Amino acid sequence: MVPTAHYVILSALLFTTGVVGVLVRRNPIIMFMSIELMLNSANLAFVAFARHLRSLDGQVFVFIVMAVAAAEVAVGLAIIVAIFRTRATIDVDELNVMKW
Amino acid sequence: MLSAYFPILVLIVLATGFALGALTLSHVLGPKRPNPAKSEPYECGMRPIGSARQRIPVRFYLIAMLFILFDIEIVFLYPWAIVFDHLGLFGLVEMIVFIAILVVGYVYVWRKGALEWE
Amino acid sequence: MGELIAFVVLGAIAVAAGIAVVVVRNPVHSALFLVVNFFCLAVLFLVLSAEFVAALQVLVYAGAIMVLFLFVIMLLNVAGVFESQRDPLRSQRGLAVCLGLGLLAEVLAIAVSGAARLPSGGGTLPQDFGSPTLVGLLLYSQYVFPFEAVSVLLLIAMVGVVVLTKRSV
Amino acid sequence: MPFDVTELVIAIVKALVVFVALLSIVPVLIWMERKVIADIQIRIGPNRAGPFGLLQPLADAIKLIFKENIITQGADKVVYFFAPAVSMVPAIITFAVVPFGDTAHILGRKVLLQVADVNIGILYILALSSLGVYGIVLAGWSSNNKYSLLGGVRSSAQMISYELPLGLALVGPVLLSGSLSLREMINAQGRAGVWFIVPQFLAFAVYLISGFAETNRAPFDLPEAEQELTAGYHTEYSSFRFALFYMAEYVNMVTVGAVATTIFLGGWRGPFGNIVILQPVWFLVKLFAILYFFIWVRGTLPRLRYDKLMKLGWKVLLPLALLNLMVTATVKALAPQSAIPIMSVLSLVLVAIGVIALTIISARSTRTPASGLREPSAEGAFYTWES
Repeated sequence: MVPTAHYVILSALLFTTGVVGVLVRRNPIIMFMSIELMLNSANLAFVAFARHLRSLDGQVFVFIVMAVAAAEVAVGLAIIVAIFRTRATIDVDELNVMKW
Repeated sequence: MLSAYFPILVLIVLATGFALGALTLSHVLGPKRPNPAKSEPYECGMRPIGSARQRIPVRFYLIAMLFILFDIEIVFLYPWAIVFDHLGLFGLVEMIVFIAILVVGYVYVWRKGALEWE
Repeated sequence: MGELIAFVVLGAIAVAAGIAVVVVRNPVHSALFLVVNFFCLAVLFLVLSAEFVAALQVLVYAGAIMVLFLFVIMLLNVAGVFESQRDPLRSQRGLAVCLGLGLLAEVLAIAVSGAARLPSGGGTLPQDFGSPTLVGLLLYSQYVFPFEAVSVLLLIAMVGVVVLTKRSV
Repeated sequence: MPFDVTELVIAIVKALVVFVALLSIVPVLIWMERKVIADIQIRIGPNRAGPFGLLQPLADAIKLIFKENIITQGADKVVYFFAPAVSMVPAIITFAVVPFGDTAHILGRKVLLQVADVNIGILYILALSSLGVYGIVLAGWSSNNKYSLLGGVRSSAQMISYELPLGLALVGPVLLSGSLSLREMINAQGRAGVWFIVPQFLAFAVYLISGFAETNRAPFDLPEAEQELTAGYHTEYSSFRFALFYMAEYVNMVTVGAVATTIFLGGWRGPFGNIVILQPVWFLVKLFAILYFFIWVRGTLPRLRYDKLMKLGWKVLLPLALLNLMVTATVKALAPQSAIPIMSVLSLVLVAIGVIALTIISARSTRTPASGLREPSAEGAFYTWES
């Protein structure tokens, strides 16, 4: 059996990739995907700990996280579309005013 | 538990092997005589006008987004359905509350015309 | 042994795909690499005896969320709309990578030092651990409140999206 | 993980058998479709290659594999190459959880006549069939062709829309059997003494209609509408790459039929069901009956207009599936012991409601001026929000 710590390290690697993605890219869609990457790495840790502790609560959390992620993606992408409709750009550096 | 999934792995290998094998085979066997007219994107014989990667109407996006939200609802129904016997009337009530809240959203979406396709 | 092989192979692919998501220029390719990453995680969930969660991972993330991403990328498919060619803060990239590495070091330190102190649930894993029945029983008895809250969240999301994409703002 | 060598061999053999069987059903189905459609249209159909034209699909395959692979100018080559495979692989592996018989005793071992009995059965099917979208949307996008892109996007919007009623319809039978495993569902139908088509007829109807849309079959074959989109997402595909899309469509059709057989028609159950050899036969008989129905519908019904298609999915099938589910749940909660007999009666009422709803909706849509035929308004234009 692979120790839980290994899974946590993998999760940390994926999480870091997501963080760097958010910091480096200026395309909000790719930033969004990086956030999904981070959420998923958290899910991996949840599932790994669920097995370690022999308790299913972690898996239920993952279920809820997925529902939240779905709602977040839908609204987030809707905001991107709305911004594009008014500004004709979605480069985050160009979006420096709070009104549109 | 994991051993139950092993035959699926075998099937995945077979299916992937078949698909890629067939693609490669036809790539090897078929003639390769491209010319500009042949590799032009088909537009009823006309020279293609503009880029093909057009933007698609916002309707499609709205449909995909509503799909996600209702898909989550359905995903929640499956574990509920198989433990329904243990939950009894309580299970029915909690799901009625859940569905009722979502039906409010469904009616809103309908009334706002997001489901109309014009 | 089998688990170790699966972990190493899938973990490597998952990390590589994750890096590709961040590095690749074409957003469609980025999205496809993210799908690869999700698949690896789904199989890892299976390995971790969370078969129900694994099915959800494919159904929700790969089957629904990523399709929406692809749609939006195609919806906004215009050259130059995504990222302008010039980068006003090129030095920022190095800084970002350094920050990321710092974060990684921090998390790794915690993981390694905490691994010894981690309490174990003890006992062997039940045969049907992670089956939909057990997860469902827990979700619909102990976690009723989050479950109902999800419905409110989905309702808000529906209203939000319709308002945001409606023609007359 | 200790692994038994015999188990390993059995697993490989089972996977091989199903794989070969699926790939050999496809040409039979193609031949059958062409013959039945020809019959309906009072033609002869294929009759040159082999007796009764039986070898026609084989001849087609051989012809296609020797044709040139045309790569469109400006196509995304890698995605363009892999898209047919992406569409084919999920189609095949979805079938893995469908049982085609009970248990056989081979070499003193109990062998399940099913590739894999997993206890997330139905979720596995839903998860994999939701991946079918990728092959189509990627093919459409990578071809660098306007028709392909529109066809691909249309198709994927249609598929995800109908995934909802399809998923909802299957919750009813799950509720009655209390399990996601397809094997367990067949056993539940055996215990109840009645196929689930009786207590869940509305669910069956919704499932089948959604199945037509999921597999892009007539009358929902808009994505490949020849007249408007010149075959849609695979306009630019030639040679065996096209053949893979074509085969994937038929494999998907077989899977939809097999799932309907298993969940609603008792799967491999039939007279003399104890004889193991007969079980796959019963399964195939029911499967081909449903496939015949698919072909018959294609020969009979005209294609729906896209706005009507979306309306049917979102405004008729989705509420009907939900209604069926809630009625089933209520009956099951109030009378857990006699849920199936009560539902068998109630399903008639539900079907009546379904027919009425369908009539009202179609009457309303014929009264209003056909929106799809109007001059494209700002709302319908491609760049709705650009100006």
